Amino acid sequence: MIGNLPYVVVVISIGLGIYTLMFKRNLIKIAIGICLIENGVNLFLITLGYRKGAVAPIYTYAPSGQAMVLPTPQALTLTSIVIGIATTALILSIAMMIYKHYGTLDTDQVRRLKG
Amino acid sequence: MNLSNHIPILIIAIPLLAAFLVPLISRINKKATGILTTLALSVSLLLTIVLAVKILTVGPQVYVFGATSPSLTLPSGLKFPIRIMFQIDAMSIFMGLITAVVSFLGATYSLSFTKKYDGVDKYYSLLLLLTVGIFGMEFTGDIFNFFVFLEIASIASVALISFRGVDLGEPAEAGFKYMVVSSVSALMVLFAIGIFYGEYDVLNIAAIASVIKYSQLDKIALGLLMPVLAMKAGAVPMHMWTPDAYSEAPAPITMMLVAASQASLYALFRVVFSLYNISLNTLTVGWIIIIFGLLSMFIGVTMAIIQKDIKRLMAYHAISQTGYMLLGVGVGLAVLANPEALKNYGITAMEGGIFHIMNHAMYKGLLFLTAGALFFRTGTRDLNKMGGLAHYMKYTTIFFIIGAAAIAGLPPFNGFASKLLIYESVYKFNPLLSIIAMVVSILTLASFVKVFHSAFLGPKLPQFKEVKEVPRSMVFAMAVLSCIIIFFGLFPDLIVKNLVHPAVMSLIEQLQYTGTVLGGM
Amino acid sequence: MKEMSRIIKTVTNFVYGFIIIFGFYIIVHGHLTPGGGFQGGAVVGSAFALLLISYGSMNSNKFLKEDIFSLFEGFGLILFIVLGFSGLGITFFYNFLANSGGWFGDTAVIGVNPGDMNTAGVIPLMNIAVGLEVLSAFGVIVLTMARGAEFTKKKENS
Amino acid sequence: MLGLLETGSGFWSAIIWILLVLVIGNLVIYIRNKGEDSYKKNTEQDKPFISGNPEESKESSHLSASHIYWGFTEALKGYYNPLVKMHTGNINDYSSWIIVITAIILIMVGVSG
Amino acid sequence: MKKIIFGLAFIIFFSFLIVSAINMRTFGEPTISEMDDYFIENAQNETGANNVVTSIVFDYRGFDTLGEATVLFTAVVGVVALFRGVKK
Repeated sequence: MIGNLPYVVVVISIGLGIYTLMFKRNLIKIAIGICLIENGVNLFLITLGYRKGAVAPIYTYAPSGQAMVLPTPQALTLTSIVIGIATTALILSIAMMIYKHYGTLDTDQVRRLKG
Repeated sequence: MNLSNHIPILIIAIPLLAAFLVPLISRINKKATGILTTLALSVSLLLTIVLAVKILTVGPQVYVFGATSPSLTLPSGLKFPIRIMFQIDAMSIFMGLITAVVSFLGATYSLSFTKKYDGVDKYYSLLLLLTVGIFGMEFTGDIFNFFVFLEIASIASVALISFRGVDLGEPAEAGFKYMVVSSVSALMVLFAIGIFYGEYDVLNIAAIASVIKYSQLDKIALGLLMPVLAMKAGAVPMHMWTPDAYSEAPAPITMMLVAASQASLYALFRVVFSLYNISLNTLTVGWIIIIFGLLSMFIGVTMAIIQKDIKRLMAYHAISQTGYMLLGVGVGLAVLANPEALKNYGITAMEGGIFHIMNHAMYKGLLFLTAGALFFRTGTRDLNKMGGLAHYMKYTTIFFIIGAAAIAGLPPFNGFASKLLIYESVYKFNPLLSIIAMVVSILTLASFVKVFHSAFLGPKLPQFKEVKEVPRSMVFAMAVLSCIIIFFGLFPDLIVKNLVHPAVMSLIEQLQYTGTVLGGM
Repeated sequence: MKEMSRIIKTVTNFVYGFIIIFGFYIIVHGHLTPGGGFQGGAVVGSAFALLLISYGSMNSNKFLKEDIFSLFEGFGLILFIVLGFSGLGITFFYNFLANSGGWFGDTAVIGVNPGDMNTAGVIPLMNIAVGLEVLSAFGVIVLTMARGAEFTKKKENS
Repeated sequence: MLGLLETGSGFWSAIIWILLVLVIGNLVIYIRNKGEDSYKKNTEQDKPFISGNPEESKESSHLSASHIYWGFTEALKGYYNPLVKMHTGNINDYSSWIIVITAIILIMVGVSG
Repeated sequence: MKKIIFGLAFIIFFSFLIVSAINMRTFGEPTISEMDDYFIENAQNETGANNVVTSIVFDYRGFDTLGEATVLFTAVVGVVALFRGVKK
């Protein structure tokens, strides 16, 4: 349990993001919640790849004879970070458009499509 | 260099290259973008057909990026794949055929449909990217690569849904809602991928399937993967994004969004059948999928009856038809554990469900295209404002009748064949489910009678004096879909025997899926 | 958004060149040191964002041209996918230059070493392509969203 | 034979169905053509009888969509009201429903097995 | 009423996430790591890059990187398409 504290931190970040999505009534806050979940998942991937007392998996000027952390999660995290940037940019622009047309960011007013 | 080995990647890379080229081409000539899009998609359609013939005769194809052999053997003796690969079996190519046909017809339809829009080059670029995303979701054999293509498809479809968001508020709202739910689902998928990676240290689906042991973490991963993929497929009660997105997107895009949802459905089946297969408690998961199907069928069709917006109504029907697929495949999964029941009616139920995917893509696409044709000429989607359009739009009326008869399951159209398979096999499993499915089919017919009456029948209304038939390319797209529907309706056995049955078999037999990569271990 | 105070503009004039040079260093040394195309591109994009917020979207349109950015983005992506295609003799995305002796084709020293620019096959080229794409993509996103902010604000007042 | 779809407990063939429809249709048409001898053309028998009211104009006689199946929805009011109330176009509810279903499935799969 | 159901569901979901975090492999000691060990050993002589992460990003999983660049391109096209018609 105590050894897995980093995973618990990751899960708490994801849970905060989910809570924001469920109960916060502002479009920008919803975008922030999505970013929270994203960062939690990225942190989860990085945490999976850690190896105690190991160095970054780069041979340039590396201390010789040291173990290296797992490289794959870092590659996956790089990919998912860029995807997160793309998602955030698009969602914020759409929120700006909604603000232009509706004049508000409250989710209770942004519901012309229902039923 | 022998190009015939590279068909799987060319199917995806040619539309991708075209998508990158379109913004540069549009600096020179705005008109050429649509032609380039249609050409690229027709090339990928031809390549998909060639690949389908190859797969159905030779067997599943594996295409590895950056190496020649799919898996390498470690000194420790165990062999596993380290590179990304495409793994295309009968089920993948079945979905790929649907995607190729739908995207090609969508591009053809758009040639005339996007006359009113500005920024057409971005529209075509996004359409190509959406096609690439759907193809990748269906072809890939690497679970993280699946996540990447899922995001490509989601972002492209969001940008296309909110394409008219400059002038109107509703498309932006629909796009926002779809963006939120799809990014949540994609992040849940990524969390599940992290769980798999942390447990088995491989990212290839077949490799995970060969070592999976259904521990507590695997259960949680399944519990995260199933609902979000069902949500992307539009299963009740997570369907609320579907009417918004489908009704606000341009009509050809709506047709492609149906294909995108079906790609998520394919991913759900792939996870349940190829990744877990017999290791999971098939009765529980099967009943979960069956309950999804029942709720989707019934609530979808009953909500559709009270709609006033024609595309919203059709979107609710899309939900209700997705329920049929979930029902058929869920019955197949529920009896996966005992072989004689599977051989008795399970395989038939799955054939019905899988066959219904293709039929649904065809007739729902046709119906959305007819709705787009009505919107193109009359400028409204409100059924209360329409009426008497059959006097002006003869071809559209005929195509709408064909599509409505097919979705309502009237013989001799293709909807009846797949629904008949589902009815008879599900009746052996549990008669109540089959009866509910028939009631839903009757309600579907009722609501389409309503649409037909209020949009096409009735006297000539004065405000539609100058309405005339839609341009030629739109008629062409709708005509091709109608011919496909009639052909499937007349000769369903050809499709079931040659396309659907191998697809079902490739879903059921997990060892064949893993064996193609890992060499029968 | 309107331009900010003279202090910020002076510091920006002093700093942004260094930021851009650092970003390009990260891009071209992607296969030797931490970093790569995406990270370097993000750094250069941050320089563009700094210029934008310090000079305001109206003035910065003089020296940050959006269509040029989109042109470079297309070129970077096409270079990237053409590099993928050119490995098609074996498979898509085959690293056909690695250990071939030609361009970037030197065989790397195994183990810990200071590193050599002339290794890793197509990886440096892909780094450059992706860096070009990412920096221009960031430029386009920042400029477009600044323009859209002006747009929405104006509409809200009227 | 071509077009013969085995459904496990029977078969379905669209071509045979079409032939049957043709045969029965011809039979019906034949019976109809034998006619009813008490019917005379061009008398008041083939005029619509609207209970004495004057016939209204065509445009006003078009039935718009929201009136169709009014009785159906009225009879099922108890079913429809909560269902329509469930579809609040609120994005918080959208994501909340996903979490609800995820929780249910996690209980069903993660605990029971 | 609805709030209570949603809160309950959130609590259940979160508790399952906690369970998964506790059952995860121990932090710092990855038990199974054949694939990553293979990368660390052979990346240098197969791709010639000192940076193992870059060799994975651009060689072993290069297709993911293409997809990722495509995602960024998609977002850019989407943003530009959303703000088209907006003059300078």
